[in-house]
Amino acid sequence: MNMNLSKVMKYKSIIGLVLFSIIISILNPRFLTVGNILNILRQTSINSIIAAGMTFVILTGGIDLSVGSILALTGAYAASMVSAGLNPFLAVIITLVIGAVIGILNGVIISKGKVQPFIATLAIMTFARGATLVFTNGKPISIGYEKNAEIFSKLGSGYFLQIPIPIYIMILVFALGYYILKYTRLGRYIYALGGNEEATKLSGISTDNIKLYVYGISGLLSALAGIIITARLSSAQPTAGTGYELDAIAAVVLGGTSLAGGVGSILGTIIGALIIGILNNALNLMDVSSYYQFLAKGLVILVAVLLDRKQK
Amino acid sequence: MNMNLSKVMKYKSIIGLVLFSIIISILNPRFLTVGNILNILRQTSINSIIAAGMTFVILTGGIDLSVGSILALTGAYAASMVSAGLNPFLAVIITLVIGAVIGILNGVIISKGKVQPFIATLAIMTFARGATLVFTNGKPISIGYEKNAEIFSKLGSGYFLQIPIPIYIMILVFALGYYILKYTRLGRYIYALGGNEEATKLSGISTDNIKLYVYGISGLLSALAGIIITARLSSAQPTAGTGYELDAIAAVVLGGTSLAGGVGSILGTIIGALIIGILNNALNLMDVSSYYQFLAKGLVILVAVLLDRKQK
Amino acid sequence: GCGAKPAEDGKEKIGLVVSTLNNPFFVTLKEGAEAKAKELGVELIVLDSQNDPAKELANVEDLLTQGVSVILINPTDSDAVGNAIKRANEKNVPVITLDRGANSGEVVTHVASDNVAGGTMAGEFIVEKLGGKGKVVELEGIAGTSAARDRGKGFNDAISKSDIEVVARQVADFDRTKGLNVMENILQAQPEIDAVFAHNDEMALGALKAIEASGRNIIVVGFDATDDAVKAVKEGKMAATVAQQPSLIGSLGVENAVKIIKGEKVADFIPVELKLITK
Amino acid sequence: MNYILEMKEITKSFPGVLALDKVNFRVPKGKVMALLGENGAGKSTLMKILSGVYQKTSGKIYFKGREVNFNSPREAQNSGIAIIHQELNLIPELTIAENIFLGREPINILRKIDKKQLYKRAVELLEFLGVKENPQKKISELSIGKQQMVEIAKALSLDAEIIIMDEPTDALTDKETVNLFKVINTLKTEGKSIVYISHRMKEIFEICDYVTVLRDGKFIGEKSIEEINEDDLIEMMVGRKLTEQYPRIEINLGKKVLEVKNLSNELISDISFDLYEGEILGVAGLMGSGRTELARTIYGAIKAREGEILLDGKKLNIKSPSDAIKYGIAYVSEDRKGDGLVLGMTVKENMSLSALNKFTGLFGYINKSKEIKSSKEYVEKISIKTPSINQTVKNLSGGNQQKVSISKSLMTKPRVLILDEPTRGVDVGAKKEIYDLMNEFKKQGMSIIMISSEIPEILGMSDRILIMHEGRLSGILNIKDATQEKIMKLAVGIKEA
Ligand SMILES: Nc1ncnc2c1ncn2[C@@H]1O[C@H](COP(=O)(O)OP(=O)(O)OP(=O)(O)O)[C@@H](O)[C@H]1O
Ligand SMILES: Nc1ncnc2c1ncn2[C@@H]1O[C@H](COP(=O)(O)OP(=O)(O)OP(=O)(O)O)[C@@H](O)[C@H]1O
Ligand SMILES: O[C@@H]1[C@H](O)[C@H](O)CO[C@H]1O
Ligand SMILES: [Mg+2]
Ligand SMILES: [Mg+2]
Repeated sequence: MNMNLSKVMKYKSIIGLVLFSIIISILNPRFLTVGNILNILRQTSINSIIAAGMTFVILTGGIDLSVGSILALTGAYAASMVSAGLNPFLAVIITLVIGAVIGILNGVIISKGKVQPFIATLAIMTFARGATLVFTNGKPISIGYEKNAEIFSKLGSGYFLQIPIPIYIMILVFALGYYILKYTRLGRYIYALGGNEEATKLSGISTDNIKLYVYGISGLLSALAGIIITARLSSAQPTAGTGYELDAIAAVVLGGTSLAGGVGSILGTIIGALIIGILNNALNLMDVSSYYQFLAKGLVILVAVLLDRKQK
Repeated sequence: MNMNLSKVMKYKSIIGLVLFSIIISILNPRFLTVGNILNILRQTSINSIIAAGMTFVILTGGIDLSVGSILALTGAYAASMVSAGLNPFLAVIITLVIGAVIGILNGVIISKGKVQPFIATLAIMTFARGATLVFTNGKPISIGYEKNAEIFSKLGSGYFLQIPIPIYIMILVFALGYYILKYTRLGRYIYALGGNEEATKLSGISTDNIKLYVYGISGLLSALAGIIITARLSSAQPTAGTGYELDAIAAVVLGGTSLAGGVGSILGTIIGALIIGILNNALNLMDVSSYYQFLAKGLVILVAVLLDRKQK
Repeated sequence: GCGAKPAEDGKEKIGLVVSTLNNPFFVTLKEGAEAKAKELGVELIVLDSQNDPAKELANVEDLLTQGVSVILINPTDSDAVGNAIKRANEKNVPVITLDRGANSGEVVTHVASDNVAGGTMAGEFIVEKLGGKGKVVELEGIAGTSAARDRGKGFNDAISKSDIEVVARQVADFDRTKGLNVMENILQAQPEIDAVFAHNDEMALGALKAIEASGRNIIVVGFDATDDAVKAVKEGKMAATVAQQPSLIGSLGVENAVKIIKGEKVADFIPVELKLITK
Repeated sequence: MNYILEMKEITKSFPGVLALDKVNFRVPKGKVMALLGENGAGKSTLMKILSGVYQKTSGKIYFKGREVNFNSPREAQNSGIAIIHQELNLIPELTIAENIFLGREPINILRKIDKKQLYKRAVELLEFLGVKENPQKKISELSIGKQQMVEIAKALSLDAEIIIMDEPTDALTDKETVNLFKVINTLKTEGKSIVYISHRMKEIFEICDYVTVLRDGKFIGEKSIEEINEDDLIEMMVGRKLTEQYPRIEINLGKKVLEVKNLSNELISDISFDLYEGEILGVAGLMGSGRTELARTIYGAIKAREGEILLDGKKLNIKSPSDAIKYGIAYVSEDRKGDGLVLGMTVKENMSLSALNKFTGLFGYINKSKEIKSSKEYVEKISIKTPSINQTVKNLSGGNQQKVSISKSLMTKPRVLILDEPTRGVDVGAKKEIYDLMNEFKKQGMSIIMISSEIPEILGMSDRILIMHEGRLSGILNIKDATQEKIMKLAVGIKEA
């Protein structure tokens, strides 16, 4: 019963996605070309990677508003390290660690400080944006034109077997995320924590540690997205990532994960992110005026959740 | 026991606020002048009025992300009505009704559609922003220079007994809000709904109706803030209110209301809004660079909630 | 009154309210102003409106509380800034607008480049490059800002006299990442594009990334002449950018503020030269 | 005697409440120690201290001869102390097996959870407890009784040396209770010790070896079960003599008040019965037989697909609980924590929640002095143990919470009162008070539907008994003809003429 239900749910969103795509491809034949599909996937990679981390957080019943600011801050660090001539591999590692550390800081404030996730990550969001502005002095940081910069930029703009690198990264992130959530203790505890925090604690599980993990993962993946975005543009923007938290949360919720925690799957999230990505792409392809794009986006989000919501 | 505790809590934030103000006034003697205090109160009025509505919503365990967009849309309608020569009194009434109706729409989607508040109001936020851009065609709307515009603008820029009008409006809103939450049946139901929705339903209360009320109130107060902001600027901006939802939520939470619902008070909210308002003003007075202002704000929010959090 | 009163330490205080400090253009403008203030020995208080006119109004009020002698405003919006200026007028504090003008309130002088003219410059350059016909894409700035409006107006006026057709017009919020994504999508939709005009260099550089990846040959014209953009023009990646001189706008602003304090007369419009930068 | 556990002079104070005052408690190895006392006596608090949930204010704990102090549930678990809490603590969206082994999942070398092992061991445990249920089923799909069995399985899976059971049979019917007692006996033979908390006297004499009694947070005494009888035990608990458990009063049935005709939906089918003025109609049935669903359908909390409800011969249109309340039908939930009470609100606010219309004037203004007066009245009438009517309900003991929940419905002054397991978790003294209250309302002409899993209670209080089986009505007995045996037969679906 349980398995069937969630299967049908999954199919439902996939069916919705497919129907939606068919309609668009009728309206615009260029939509369903290999080139455009790779294009959509590459564009979706940023939001979906952030949303993957957000899924972990939301499954515990939390929320992470700081993702966009972490993306900007880590992107700026990455760009400055690369432009200073650092080995790109090392720069990536350091950047990811910074992201994870900021994420863990979120986790500490929430678990040890007993601050509500919304407000803790809002504070860190504001703080990290300030740190980015101070660090960049409000100006973009170019990664430079050296050999190492070239290698680094491949992470965003490169191809392997004609498929853009960010797509591989995205697939890897979701495969790993799926494994953790489905097959490991950590995954089980994340669902448990989201389902009933008291009961999880009484089962002898350290819920504090789980919080450190999920916010750490979210920070790490925000940094990964920051790396990709910086590599794509060969430059880091101080305003990067503004408002990305809402897109990521929307992807997670469109994917059927409940903001109350305890229910959902990371595969749903990638579908949610694709819905948003396809929508953006399609509206652009059809040259819909940006004003009406807002209207369309609001409507699609609403219709999607209304279709997807659970029967009471 | 319970009452004592909440009294101490209230005192704690007020004491914090007072201490904070004393420190600032030592650093900058201009801070504690009558002129500047009125200045702060007037500046705080917008955020605090929105936050008052947000308090109703959050007490039920919901959230309203659409406040900023509603502010922009209603502000634009108000400006266009006034510039078309409509009686300013009528324009205000119509605008408030529009705000309430959009808010009730939020409530309908959440209660009848069983959509999570975060995502429902995110959709309406996006939609209303689109509607504002379409309506204004992306351009600001001036209220014009006729007699009625002059009267209308008094709502934002006028004085009565040397005190700015928006301050009276703010006080009225909080007095009414306090009365409703503390002394009326609706108020009691709002706390009950936030405390335990199932139990409230089983007690024979229509939780759907309460949701219509709180989102309606939030929409109405967003429109009121939209009127004040439009009157202050004598013009409505299509981008007005962007990000205001976060400031309002921060004010509510700083005021000790739990995002989980059921616990908190509207008097806390005004203290929360004042903390934010004083912070903005003080950082400006002390000539802190805007980048460092972000850092300071992030820190103050954090410290304030850490001090205020309940003992586990 | 509380107008031209010297600060406690004897230094004159001047306030500068900037629309946003998240954009390199305004950072440079601010830096120009700061350098000049240092040179002339006045104290400059810089406040950031974060693109929000309500915050702008609050900033002006806070400056008046501080007792500044002159206020320099770079408005978030030419209409909305009016009441902020009026507030300063009430307190007899002189106001200078920078980069974007004000539609109401009394302003002593306006220091700016002409955005409509800049848009026209870009349009005429593209008309010339394409020989009077072709398909162009316009990447617009933040909806509702005067810069986006004015540049769009100048540009479209310029090309309306030719056979050039705008095949796509999309907002990318003056943002580089959005410029990249929007351009990628447009490239998918439009088999034929000859040129792109972006309302600023940030979007132009984003679009350039998308175009480079597609391997197509498209002329890109930006606005602002930021360091990155000028480099791209010199390398032949971008065709042109309309150079504003933000640093000069800032420093002229402070210079004239000091003149006003000293009681000297200043012109009511101080134009700052615009230049088309090409290879 | 070999004592595996000794707690000495344990004191625990909460803000404004001294919950435990120098309490002594010990458990002999391989025996069952009952822990008894009225609601709010401090039983759960003492056990929460033992299991690492709360920290004691003062006192000493010796476990296997060594002094210990558990800072977290995990520490207590690791030392060999398992607890079944009074309130359910399960993760609704996880499966039975996942809940049983939460925090102790078997994993393989890749840190992957070994699902085969997990389900295999869950099946074994469930079999041991005599529960027929697929361990892959989600908790949210189980009835409260089954959930309670999962809690028991979870505690057993720890293989602990002391197992604390805080009112484990509270949500169980006789069949499961019998199974549980078998399990307890097996555990004893394995040398395990058990702490058993219950308000059901019968059970105490059936399964326990010793009893410890608390009253008002103080240690009253410890006795061997052989040296004490029920009446003395009750006297130890409540401090006075108490007799006649079920004070049923005979009345002449009045006119027909409520008529239920062919009521059906997903969980109940085709149910018809009448209810008379001044009547108490008992509703019996096995766990999951649909009694709660029937009550909630009448109350409008669950949609009826077919059928009708008549009051005084007039057809009612009940679409929601608020309609039901308007017609004078009230319902007291079986799940006070889940949907009976708003735990974060005060006693007063919970009590008046359903009846707030009675206290409101113009513009919804609440007349607080009226509200306070009425709340105080109920606190006195059914002896709710609370420092004040402004105490948060969360801080009351379970039984006192139950009384607040009943008061809430009574305040609406209903004509028809539906009580779903009204004395679940209520101590003997308070039970009597609730029964007296039911009788008082009965005399005033109120009609009561009382769902209960305690057959003695059903037999002791009802005028007629309605028995359900798998969502259907399997019989209605007059009290004169009813016996435990007849009820059980109908409950398992055996119909006789
Ligand atoms: N967290 C708390 N805060 C304040 N008071 C509490 C708290 N927990 C329990 N109490 C109080 O401590 C006393 C003992 O409560 P406890 O739950 O141990 O009773 P109990 O004997 O288990 O009763 P029951 O039979 O009703 O379950 C009660 O007066 C209760 O109100
Ligand atoms: N949330 C739910 N999901 C799935 N099945 C449920 C749910 N709630 C109840 N049921 C099932 O509905 C049937 C009737 O349950 P109900 O609660 O009415 O029984 P009951 O006779 O009151 O027993 P109990 O002693 O458990 O209260 C049972 O088979 C139960 O398992
Ligand atoms: O002139 C400036 C710059 O071009 C900037 O890039 C956007 O805002 C405009 O006002
Ligand atoms: Mg107890
Ligand atoms: Mg039941």
